[in-house]
Amino acid sequence: MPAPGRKLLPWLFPVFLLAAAVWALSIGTLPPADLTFCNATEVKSIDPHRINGQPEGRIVGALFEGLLQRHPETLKPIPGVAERWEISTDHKTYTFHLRSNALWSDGTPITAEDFHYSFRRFLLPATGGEYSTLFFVVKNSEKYTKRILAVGDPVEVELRKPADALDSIRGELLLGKLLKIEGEAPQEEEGATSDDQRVFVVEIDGKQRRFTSSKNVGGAELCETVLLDFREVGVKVVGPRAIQITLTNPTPYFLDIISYYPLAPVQRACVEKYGYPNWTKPENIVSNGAYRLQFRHIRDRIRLVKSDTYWNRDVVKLNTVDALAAENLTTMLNLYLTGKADWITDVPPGAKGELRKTRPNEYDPQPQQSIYFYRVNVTRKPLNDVRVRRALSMALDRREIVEAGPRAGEVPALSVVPPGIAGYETGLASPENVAEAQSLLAEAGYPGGRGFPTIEILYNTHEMHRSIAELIQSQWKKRLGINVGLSNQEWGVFNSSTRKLEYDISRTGWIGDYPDPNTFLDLFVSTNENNQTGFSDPKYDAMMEASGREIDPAKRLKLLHDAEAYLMQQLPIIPMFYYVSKDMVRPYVHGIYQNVRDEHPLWAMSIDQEEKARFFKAEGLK
Amino acid sequence: MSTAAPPTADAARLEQLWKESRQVHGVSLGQDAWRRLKRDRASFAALLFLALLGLLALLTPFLPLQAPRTVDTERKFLRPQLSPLFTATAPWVDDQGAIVEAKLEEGFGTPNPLNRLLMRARATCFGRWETTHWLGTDDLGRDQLARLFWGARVSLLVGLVAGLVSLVIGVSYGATSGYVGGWVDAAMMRVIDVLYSVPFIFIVIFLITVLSEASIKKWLLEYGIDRIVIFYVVVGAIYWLTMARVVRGQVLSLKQQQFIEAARTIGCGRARIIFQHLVPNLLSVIIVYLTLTIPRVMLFEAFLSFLGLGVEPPDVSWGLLANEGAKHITPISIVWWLIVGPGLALGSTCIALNRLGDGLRDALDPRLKHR
Amino acid sequence: MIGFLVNRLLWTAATMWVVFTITFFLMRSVPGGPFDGERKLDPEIKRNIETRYGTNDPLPVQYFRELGKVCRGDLGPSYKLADYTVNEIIAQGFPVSASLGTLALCFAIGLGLPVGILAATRRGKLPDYGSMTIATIGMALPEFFVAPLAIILFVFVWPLFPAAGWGSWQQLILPSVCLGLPYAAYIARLTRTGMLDVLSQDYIRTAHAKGLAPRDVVLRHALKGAMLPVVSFLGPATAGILTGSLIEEAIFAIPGLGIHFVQSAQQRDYTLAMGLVLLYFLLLSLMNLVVDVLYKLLDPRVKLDS
Amino acid sequence: MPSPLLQVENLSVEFKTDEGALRAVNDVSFSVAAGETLGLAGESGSGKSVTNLALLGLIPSPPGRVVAGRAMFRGEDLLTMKPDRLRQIRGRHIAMIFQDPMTSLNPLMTVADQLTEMTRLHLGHTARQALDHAVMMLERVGIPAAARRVHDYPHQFSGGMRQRVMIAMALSCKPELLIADEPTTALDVTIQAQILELIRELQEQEGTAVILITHDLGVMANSCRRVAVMYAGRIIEEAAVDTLFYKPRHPYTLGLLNSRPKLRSDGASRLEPIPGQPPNVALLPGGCAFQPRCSFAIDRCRTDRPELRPSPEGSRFACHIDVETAPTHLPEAAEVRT
Repeated sequence: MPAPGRKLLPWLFPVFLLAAAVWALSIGTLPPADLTFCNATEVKSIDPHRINGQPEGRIVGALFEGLLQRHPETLKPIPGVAERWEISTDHKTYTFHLRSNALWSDGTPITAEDFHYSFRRFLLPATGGEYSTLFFVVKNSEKYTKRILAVGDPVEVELRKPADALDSIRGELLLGKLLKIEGEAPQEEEGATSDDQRVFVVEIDGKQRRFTSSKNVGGAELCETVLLDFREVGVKVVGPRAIQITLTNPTPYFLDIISYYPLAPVQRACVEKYGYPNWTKPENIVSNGAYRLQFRHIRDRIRLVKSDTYWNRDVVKLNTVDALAAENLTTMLNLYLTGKADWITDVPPGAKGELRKTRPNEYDPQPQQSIYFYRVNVTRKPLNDVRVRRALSMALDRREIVEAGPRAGEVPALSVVPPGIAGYETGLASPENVAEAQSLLAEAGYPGGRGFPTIEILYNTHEMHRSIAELIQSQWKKRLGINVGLSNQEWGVFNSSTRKLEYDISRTGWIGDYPDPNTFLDLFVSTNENNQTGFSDPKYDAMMEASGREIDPAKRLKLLHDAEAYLMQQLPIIPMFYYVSKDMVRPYVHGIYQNVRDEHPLWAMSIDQEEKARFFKAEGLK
Repeated sequence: MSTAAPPTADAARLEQLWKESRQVHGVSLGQDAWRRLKRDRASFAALLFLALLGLLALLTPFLPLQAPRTVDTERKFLRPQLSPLFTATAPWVDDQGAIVEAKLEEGFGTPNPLNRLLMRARATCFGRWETTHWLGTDDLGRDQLARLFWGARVSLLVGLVAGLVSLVIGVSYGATSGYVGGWVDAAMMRVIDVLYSVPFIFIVIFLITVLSEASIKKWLLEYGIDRIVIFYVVVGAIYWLTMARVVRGQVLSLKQQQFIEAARTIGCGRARIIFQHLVPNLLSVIIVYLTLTIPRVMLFEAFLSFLGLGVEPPDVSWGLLANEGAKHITPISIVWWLIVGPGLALGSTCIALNRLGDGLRDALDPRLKHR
Repeated sequence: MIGFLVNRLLWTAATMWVVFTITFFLMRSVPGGPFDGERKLDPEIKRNIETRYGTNDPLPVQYFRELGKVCRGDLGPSYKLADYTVNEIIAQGFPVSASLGTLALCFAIGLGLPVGILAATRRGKLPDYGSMTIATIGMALPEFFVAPLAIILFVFVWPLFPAAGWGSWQQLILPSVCLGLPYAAYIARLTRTGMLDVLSQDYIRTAHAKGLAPRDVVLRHALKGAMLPVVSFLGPATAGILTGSLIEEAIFAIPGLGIHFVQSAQQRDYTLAMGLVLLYFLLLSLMNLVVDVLYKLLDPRVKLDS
Repeated sequence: MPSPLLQVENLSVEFKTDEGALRAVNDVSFSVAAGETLGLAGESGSGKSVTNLALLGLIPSPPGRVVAGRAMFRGEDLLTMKPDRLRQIRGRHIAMIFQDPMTSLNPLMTVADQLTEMTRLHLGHTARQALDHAVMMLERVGIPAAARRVHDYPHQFSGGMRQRVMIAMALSCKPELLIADEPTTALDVTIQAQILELIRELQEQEGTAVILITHDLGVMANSCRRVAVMYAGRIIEEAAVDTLFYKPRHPYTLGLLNSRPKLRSDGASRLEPIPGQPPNVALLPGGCAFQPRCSFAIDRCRTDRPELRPSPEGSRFACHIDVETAPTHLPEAAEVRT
């Protein structure tokens, strides 16, 4: 008998297609949010303690609020959960007093204990807080996170927890005193870190016990970790609503740090109940910021709704905000132009010039506290010769570079620290001078570029980096007569090559974490992990060290200036330009201000509906 | 109607048959195909177009074009201009008409002997004359026409070499698998199945990343292997899968035919049978496949350029140019001259190759003989 | 039939294991680890992150642990989208990619098949040359070229569709057309070739001799045979199109899986990459099975064996 | 004499090729009376099949084209008929059986589908009726267990069985004329006889006229009353079957008869081939097309093409000479291209 399928087949096929098409088209529609902006990428996480990116900052900044927050226009620290604070006379101790009406989104009040828990969680190595170095200005915090232990230190031993325990719950803690460390501290090897095989001998309740966190070591109790006793760290609860933080050095920018989003609190009950990452799910998360998380669609959007428990809810104007994850710059612009996004955080390079001309009140790039520079590998010949480095720098026409490369009115840079930090005078490198560059090169033994080996510019794969490198390549060829190769690597390999000093010249961007020269200058001390140039100069290290100890702000800034000036003589990096802001905002969006860090808290924003209607009508949008 | 033919009559008859057979002129498959291809006007035009394109690409250094690498931000985004058609300012030719090596290197990169020769010829023939910006300039003020021509060299070469690499691997693999048969065939086909099952963008990304890692790259460069060569090999190494399957199928059916049997009876070895008897019979499939693979490779190169994994600047390819052009398609401004050139180049070449592939398939198909 | 399915299942499982192994070692042989960012992590923090993901164990240990997890259907947490497990990412992204892909396929088949038939039956005439030229152009231009132009045309010059995004049916049309276009072109060409092949068969002459109208000859007698190459093309193509397209998803801001395919590889998101490879593999196996069964249904001469 | 069922007059068919227009069928005329069997003989490429395909409008066009002629069937010209009308005649009134039963049946459709399609189209059968009819037809052509096998696919039948299916299909609408294009060539010798016998039986029962195309003269001798021989697109001799065999008038016919294997008294069998190659119709020599291979050829044959003329036996033939009396010689092999 004939198979029935065969008879049906001719009909089955179109029917199937039709059904599939109907299914594909029958997706529900979302009501639009009050404000929609393009966040440029899918955020890696919304756990404040695990992130470090700008897109993440925009979301976390809306969901959580730290002790302090930043003024949307000036970025000056303003009260957040803490309504007031006191600074000790030696500028090392800060006492924050929390406001009584600060609530979690589940209605429970925020206590000093919450902050204590959060800071501890932030510093805990197991959390893997990528930004925890920020908090290292706090006394002993670096020792805690990096497990820098010395004999005699009070320690906390975290015992093994069951294999199926949530990672947010710590094992049982034993407090004791470190008597002895057996074995070497682990080394970081190529791409991976080696196992920590140290054995810690700890006296607990008068008994000596041996602990190790490595499964490969016998003869010791296996524990999760041995850390410095957290009581040694400068974070202390001094009242139900008062928390005291003690610093190692007087740090004038500490309030800027404490107002930064990674220092936001998380609710212990929530985190310990669900564990990471489940506590960040919309149905579980408890936050304390101006907004609550309504939903997250991966790579699509994050929807925030106004929190009704936020202490300052009266100033929050927007009820719903959508953060789109669109990455393609042209797509972002398309969304903007069709009225589907009110604010985009970057524009396509090809359209920048035209936009600056035709829409100056929507797109008006302003200098930022961030810089684009080339790292120079000072361990390689001929770049180990400071004359060569200076020649390379002085031969550059940075004006041409900014006009042809990034094209948004970026400012040519001759220093590492961007201008605009109050009271700070930047230390400058020598300006463009082709003749002198040539003679410096000749002095170094390469007259007219003869004998100069081919060096290579390494950049991570990106359109703009490529055009800049091509331009620099051509300038050096033209002006110094040297041959420069280009090499692009994708992000992961690029970072690993740079870190391993497997490059001649490598491009970098750096955004200051806080409005202080230190955030830039500290990069180039020998011990900084982000130095990555092979530059190691005792004189520079000493100058930076001295500035860290200085209490007087003016003197300190002068010391930093000297250090920068010295750095710009040595040139382990060649500054190119300071970035400008990239935002493009509809004029009917209010409360979004130009500032040097491109930070725009959502709580300050509002939309003038009348203006919007007028605007849409004028543009012919729906 | 003789009842008993004398032996002489038989001999005469044989003689005559012999004579007759010599008068029958066979037309070889190739000649026949060529004849039919010529008659197919569209395919022949495609062939001519491709030949011309190949010739122009080969002769690019000889043509009076601007230097593709000369950056001059003063003249970025110039519109195409056709008057004057030529200027006499080429700075890499001195007053005596000799080439200024240093300048040359800046504008063209280090030339290989062939290019050097062609450039010398150019200096002799055209002197200081060069085209103006017929197709405008890009964001760094480089001449789009020159970049298009130099890009053609890379793109066509990528297509051709990657196609050939895939061909060599695919044909050897497929023919061997199909001819040997048995468990070897089964095993070899399983390998292909597995390779098919891994999304090949993964493999490409991994290979290119591994091979562009600093130490490996340096090591490879010592052997003169740069990014483009890596690209040829990687892409070629990926596109051979389909080829291998097609060839295997053909071989399986050819294997049943009697001429293979005949070859075996006269004692041909396996390798000889495969490469002397089987592969020539696969020629039509192979040629057609090649014409269809080249456009795919060129498109794939464009896709990798989109990801930034394509050719490395200052080399250019059509894919790279198309990608740059696509970046300038925004509702705010469209730099049309950066879009039209690579679009047309890619489009017309692919159409020509496809047309030629179709034409060849028809021409080489014995069933369609005399149509 | 049962034997065939069982046999196929066993082969799929074996191949999957091989694919898993290749992918596992391939990914870990690439320089740069998943936690290499611009800012260098403190070794202690890095060690803790690595402990969480288990990437500091010896490779064989990692291999068998991952294998065990995969066998239980747990693809683990994503390295880069740290709040999600790979299962969640696929669960959210796959329906999106699949619906876009389905629509694109509908479009591709709906356009490609008739055009191919038309071209074949009007062989050598204007409809043939015209449609085949357009089809070739459809295949010849890169997607990242066509999609922005389509946006300019149908969003800005002639505002028919929204520019990008996901959520309403209007937002689906343009990307699925752009995505389906090269497939439509390919199907049209395949259909044309297959149709020409079938139309030259003796049994088509028989059908004509029986007095059937040309339309009936084509639809009843020729179409089935002409579909065979299309069907075998559609198998792998469906697996490919359902798992998303990087370029269309980037340009139209569609939250599908396509971008992950490239990004997970580039960012060393081992678990996500593995999940995607396996998803693709399973889809491909499924589609190949469907193709084989369809083939059997279309062509009774085909024997299903393995 | 009643008016013939089919009257073909001056039919010419051209194919466009590389070398220009090629006349595959040239000025062919013949007729078939109701119930009669006409044999059409000739080497491959002589235009037999094209002639018949042209009648049903089945030559692939382009490159083929009917350039002249009439083919009157029941008072209508098949060659100028509207396509719709022609389709009503195809299968219903004139049916065809093709050479190769392996490829002439659609391998992707069941026998039932292919059989019922016709009666549903032409006789307006319902599905049920058509199926019953199909089973009946299969039984008539001698397929065992027809009711079951009707749902099988062609590849499940043997070659002879398939040809039976073809015959069943061709005769299922009771056509007046059946064109059998070398129906037995692809079959085993034993099967051949069965098939021919079947055709004859059915023809007698139904009174169907048959045009039997074959190059096998033996087949022809058994099945036909009248035979037309074609060479290079023309009919060169037409005669009653006995006349043709015993008194061939054309040297080519003679050659054909001689080239058949026959048993000889000394036990050895010897073939006597016609020298030379079948001609390429595109490159015909002037004069008689057969002249380069003709052992009787005289000078006149090189220049004048002989027209068909009546013979004393009542047949027609196209030759300048009388084969019974003319001297023979070995022809000079002509330059022939393939």
